[in-house]
Amino acid sequence: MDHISPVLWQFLVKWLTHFALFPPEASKIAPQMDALYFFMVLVSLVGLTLVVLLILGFSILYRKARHPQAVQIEGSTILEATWTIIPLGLFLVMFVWGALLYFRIYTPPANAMNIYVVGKQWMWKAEHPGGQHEINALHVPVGQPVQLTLISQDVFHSFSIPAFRVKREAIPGRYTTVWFEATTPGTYHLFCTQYCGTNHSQMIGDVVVMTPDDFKKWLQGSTSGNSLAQDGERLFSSLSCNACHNTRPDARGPSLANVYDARLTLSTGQTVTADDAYLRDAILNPSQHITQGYAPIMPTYQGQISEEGVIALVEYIKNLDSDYRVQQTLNTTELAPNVEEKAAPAATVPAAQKEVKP
Amino acid sequence: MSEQNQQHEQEHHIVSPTTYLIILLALLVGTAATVAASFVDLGEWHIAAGFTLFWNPVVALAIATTKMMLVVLFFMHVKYSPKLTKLTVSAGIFMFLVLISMTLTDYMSRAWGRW
Amino acid sequence: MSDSSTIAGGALAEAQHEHPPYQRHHFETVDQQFDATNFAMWLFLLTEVMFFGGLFTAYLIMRNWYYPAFVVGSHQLSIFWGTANTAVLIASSFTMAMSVWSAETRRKGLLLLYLCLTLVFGFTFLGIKAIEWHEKWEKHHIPGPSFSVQSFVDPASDPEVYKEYHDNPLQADMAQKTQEYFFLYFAMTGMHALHMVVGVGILIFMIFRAKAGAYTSGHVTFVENFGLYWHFVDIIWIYLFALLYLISRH
Amino acid sequence: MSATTIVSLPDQSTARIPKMNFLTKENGLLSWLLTGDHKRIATLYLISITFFFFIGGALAGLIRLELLTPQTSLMAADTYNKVFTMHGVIMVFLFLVPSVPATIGNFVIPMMVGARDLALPKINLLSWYLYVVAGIMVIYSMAAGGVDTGWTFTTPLSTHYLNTHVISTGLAIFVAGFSSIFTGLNFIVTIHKMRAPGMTWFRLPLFVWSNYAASILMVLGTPVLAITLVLVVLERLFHIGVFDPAYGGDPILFQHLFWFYSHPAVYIMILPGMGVISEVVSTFSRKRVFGYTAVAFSSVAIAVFGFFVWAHHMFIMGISNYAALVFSLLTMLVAVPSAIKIFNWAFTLYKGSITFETPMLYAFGFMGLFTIGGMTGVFLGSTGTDIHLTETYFIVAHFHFVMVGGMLMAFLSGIHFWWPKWTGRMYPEKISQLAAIVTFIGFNFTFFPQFILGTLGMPRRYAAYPPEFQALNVFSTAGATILGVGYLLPILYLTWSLKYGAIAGDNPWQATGLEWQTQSPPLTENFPVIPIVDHEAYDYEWLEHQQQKEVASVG
Repeated sequence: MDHISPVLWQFLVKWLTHFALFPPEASKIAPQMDALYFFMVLVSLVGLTLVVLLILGFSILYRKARHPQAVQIEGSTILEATWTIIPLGLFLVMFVWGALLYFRIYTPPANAMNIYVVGKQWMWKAEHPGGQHEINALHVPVGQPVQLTLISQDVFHSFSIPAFRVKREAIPGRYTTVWFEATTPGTYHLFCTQYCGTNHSQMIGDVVVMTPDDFKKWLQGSTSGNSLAQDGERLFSSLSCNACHNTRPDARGPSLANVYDARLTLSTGQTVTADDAYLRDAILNPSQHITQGYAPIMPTYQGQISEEGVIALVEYIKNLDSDYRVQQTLNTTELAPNVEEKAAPAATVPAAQKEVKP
Repeated sequence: MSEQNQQHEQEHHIVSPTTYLIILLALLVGTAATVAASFVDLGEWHIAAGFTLFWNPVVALAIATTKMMLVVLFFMHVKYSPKLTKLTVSAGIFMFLVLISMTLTDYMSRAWGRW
Repeated sequence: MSDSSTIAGGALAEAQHEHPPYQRHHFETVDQQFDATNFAMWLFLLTEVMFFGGLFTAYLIMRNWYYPAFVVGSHQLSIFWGTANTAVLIASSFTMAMSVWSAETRRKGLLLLYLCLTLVFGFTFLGIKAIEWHEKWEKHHIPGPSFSVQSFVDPASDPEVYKEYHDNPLQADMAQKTQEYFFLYFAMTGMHALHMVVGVGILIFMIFRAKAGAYTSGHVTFVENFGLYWHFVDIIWIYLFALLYLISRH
Repeated sequence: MSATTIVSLPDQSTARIPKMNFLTKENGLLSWLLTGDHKRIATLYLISITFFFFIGGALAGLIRLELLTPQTSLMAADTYNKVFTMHGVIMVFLFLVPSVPATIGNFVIPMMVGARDLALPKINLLSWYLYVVAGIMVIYSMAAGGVDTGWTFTTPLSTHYLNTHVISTGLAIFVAGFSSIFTGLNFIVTIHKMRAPGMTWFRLPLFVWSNYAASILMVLGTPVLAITLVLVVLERLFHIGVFDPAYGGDPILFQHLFWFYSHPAVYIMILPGMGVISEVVSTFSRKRVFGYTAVAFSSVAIAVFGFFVWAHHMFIMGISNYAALVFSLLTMLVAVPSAIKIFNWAFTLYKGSITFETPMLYAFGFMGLFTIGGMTGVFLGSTGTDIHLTETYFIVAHFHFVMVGGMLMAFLSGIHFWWPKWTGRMYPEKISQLAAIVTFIGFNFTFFPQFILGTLGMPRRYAAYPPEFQALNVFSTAGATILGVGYLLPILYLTWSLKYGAIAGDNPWQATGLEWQTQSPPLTENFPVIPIVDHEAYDYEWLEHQQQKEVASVG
């Protein structure tokens, strides 16, 4: 092919090898999303064909040379009703179908494995509960629902995995969630799709989907030593949270054991569920989250803990199913690096201590 | 010229100073009432768990709206104005409420949690 | 008003040559001119409603989020000055309405008197507002780097307000949120005062024109339309007073 | 003229442009800068808008060039960000929003309703001056170093994290907003109060209806944008405010307030364009618009529903799921009136007597491209598919199909349609038909690949992208070149026609609107005598009758 310019040739080769018209389907939701997508494409094509046929047909039939005198027609209520009701019906089908998908994508199942993702200018930082940190990458196993809890440290970002057909904005100041279940091992694109400043286009990475075995190996190989909860525990004691949040009778703060997902009554009389977002808010804006029966004395930690720190604390509190751990750390300022993984089994703790203050 | 003007004045309703004076007094009374009401705890109404309606702001806004209506109807002559003006005023109030209420629906329903 | 029929009646060839000096060339009749400008003024007020609508939306959301901060912030405002200003503005609305009446009944002396009274009330309002703002300045309650939360974390340090309301001290994080209150306070009252300043400027212009007899020869459109603007500014204040000053005074 | 056109030009050897017309009434720069004449203001607008369109277009060219390669080869990422921000700001606020209303609308609406001018000529002039001030401020921001927030000014990025010229750009848009408020206000008053005797609401041309609907959106929506930008500017200046979570504010609140205007704004942009299409399709098929009332009310319906759908820009941004549901449903409702319009236009052709002059070709382009643009809007309005497609090139392609494929086609259609009225001279027909076809082809080449790119997941606003997206981007850039030629051609031959075009006469298209029943270019006061209207819009029998009468009276 000497007569073709080498640049053009290279380009053609590259094009043919890379050319794609449709993204891979690598998650459980992807085929469902694509079904709706193709339904919409079909409807659009039919609609477009109809419009084009009408325009072309009428243009040929009623062009001036063939049809010199126009016939004045007022309109037709029946026809107009037809093209009001049929599109409306189709649009409503798309609305219901789309809404069902939306529910599915933004409602994580109970057994989902949680990974925290912090977005910041201009990188993604993923934190696995086991303490594995990744930057601009996300390793997930096949066949396991994964929930992402997203937050941004600065501006809006948006976590997008086209191959999974999921996307969620990471917002400053609030957790958002999305979930997926990967189906095919491989490496897929991870994009930030919300414009976030100069290096917006560099905020990309890879999502690596692995078989469960490989994933287990990867988890072991990339652990930093401490689990996220352990990091949180260390932070908990270094910030002296346990000075108040302990189980002493004269404790000035409520006990935090089993507080996660519990219904709390606040001093304002409201009842709330202590989810991730609530825990985060209670650390940063405590005065709006005073549990009933306690004095509003907790200082704010706004500006003192990074988002990663808050995540570690939240993860710690989430896993705090007894007061044992808090008691253990009462008088320590620093933990030995290799304490056992999780808090001690609940059975070793007296029942009275397990009581959660509402 | 003068003919046209006379015609014009006949169409154009002139509100009497007495009406204005009455409205002025009503507005001043309204102001006194709203200040007085703000110093009294009017209590609250628990509609449902987590939803409490405090009467004080409700009363304050009700008085303010009454005052607004008096100004609009009499000082601004809407009571004597053509339908188009009335429509314009209602459109303004309506869009104002759409902006506030539809934005607030998002904020309120966020507290309902995830499904 | 039935615009089209009025025009049909008024589309007279002779009217084009024999019309009052204040009738613009592209209108067929004076009525049409009055209706059109009056309607235009109302539409402009419509945009003003939406303009303030954005501020009110922000206010409502922030107030719901940071209610304690809004309460103590509001306690910093003087109910005396606020009430006085409301009364002043209502009075100015009354004198403005009377100005329109004077113009309609072609009483030049009264028109001048009422316009001047309106102007005086307008200046009084702005003066009182300046006193209030100055007080905020002195107490470092202007949001920004020099903002001080002293009065909110330690209410007793502000005896004047404390002896009236006995506010509990706010925690540091909520005390910071009083900045949101004061930001909205300054944004809303500032935007309102800006409208007042514009209004006062037009009033001064109108007084000179009225002196020359421009509004007492049957051409009341300008006075009437300015009246609408002035009353609208009054209405905004009625709401600002209820929302900014009267939060939980008991 | 052959049987396949409807153009009826006067005898060129004797025809003259009327000596007295709005262009020649007064001379000198001041007579233009201080004019109250809606036709002169429209001309001023046309010139300034074309200027900004070409700046915006040049920036679009730079964007496409940069995207030719996957790396940042032409410019650095921050330059690229500034370029696409400026492209957006200029195209949205300085071109699309005022395009049809402030130029064509300004020119023909008073004539269509049978008035001598807009109700408030001075306000109209003020509106143009505000536009110019806004334009200068935008150019200043660009020259002083640019701004890289994107045209959406997302907080807290715009308030806290950038040190570019956000304030001057924000204030420019504030000023441009008031320019558009005053235009809209003027239209509403004119349409209500200035109609000629006998011109009832249902005798108004559909162009007037659609501009009326757009004006309502301008008057009610724009002030919210104005106050939002004021708050952004205050927040930037004083580091305190209601939008930045670091200060206790809520960035979603900004999104609510911003889109409260900016969603209706897309209807502000497209509705007047739809009005143009109604006029053009009717004229060149010599037939009244099929279902006049349905088309008229669908404009109003779009305006009304348009206000209730803004949160569909925020489906993945963390608004409550319930709100997402409601706003998605309302979005589906607003799509219906657009579908009605498309079919009504198509059926206007039925049993017509169709000719294919340039405005008609552009109108056909509009109908095809707007159908695609509208349908892909439903993809994004449905919450589920929105998750995958939003913030990718799919959304870029969608709104370019609506805005460029729709609005710009309509704008060019309207400019060609009213050019004889405006200047008194015809544009050259053959080359302009060529331009219309080149534009259509170039447009599809440019933006259709972007749908595929979006489906593949390529995010918008990326200066660099993964290499597998290159092929489609090369297609797109190649298409943009063709499109550029398509836009350059009209400016050349239209300028040429100012001097050398054939004399058009009063009514070269044999159209029914009142504006065609007066001389071209019109007198400053539009009509020697205000017409008394006794026929409905698009009444071609009335027109024929009228002409026969004229012939009879001359005979």
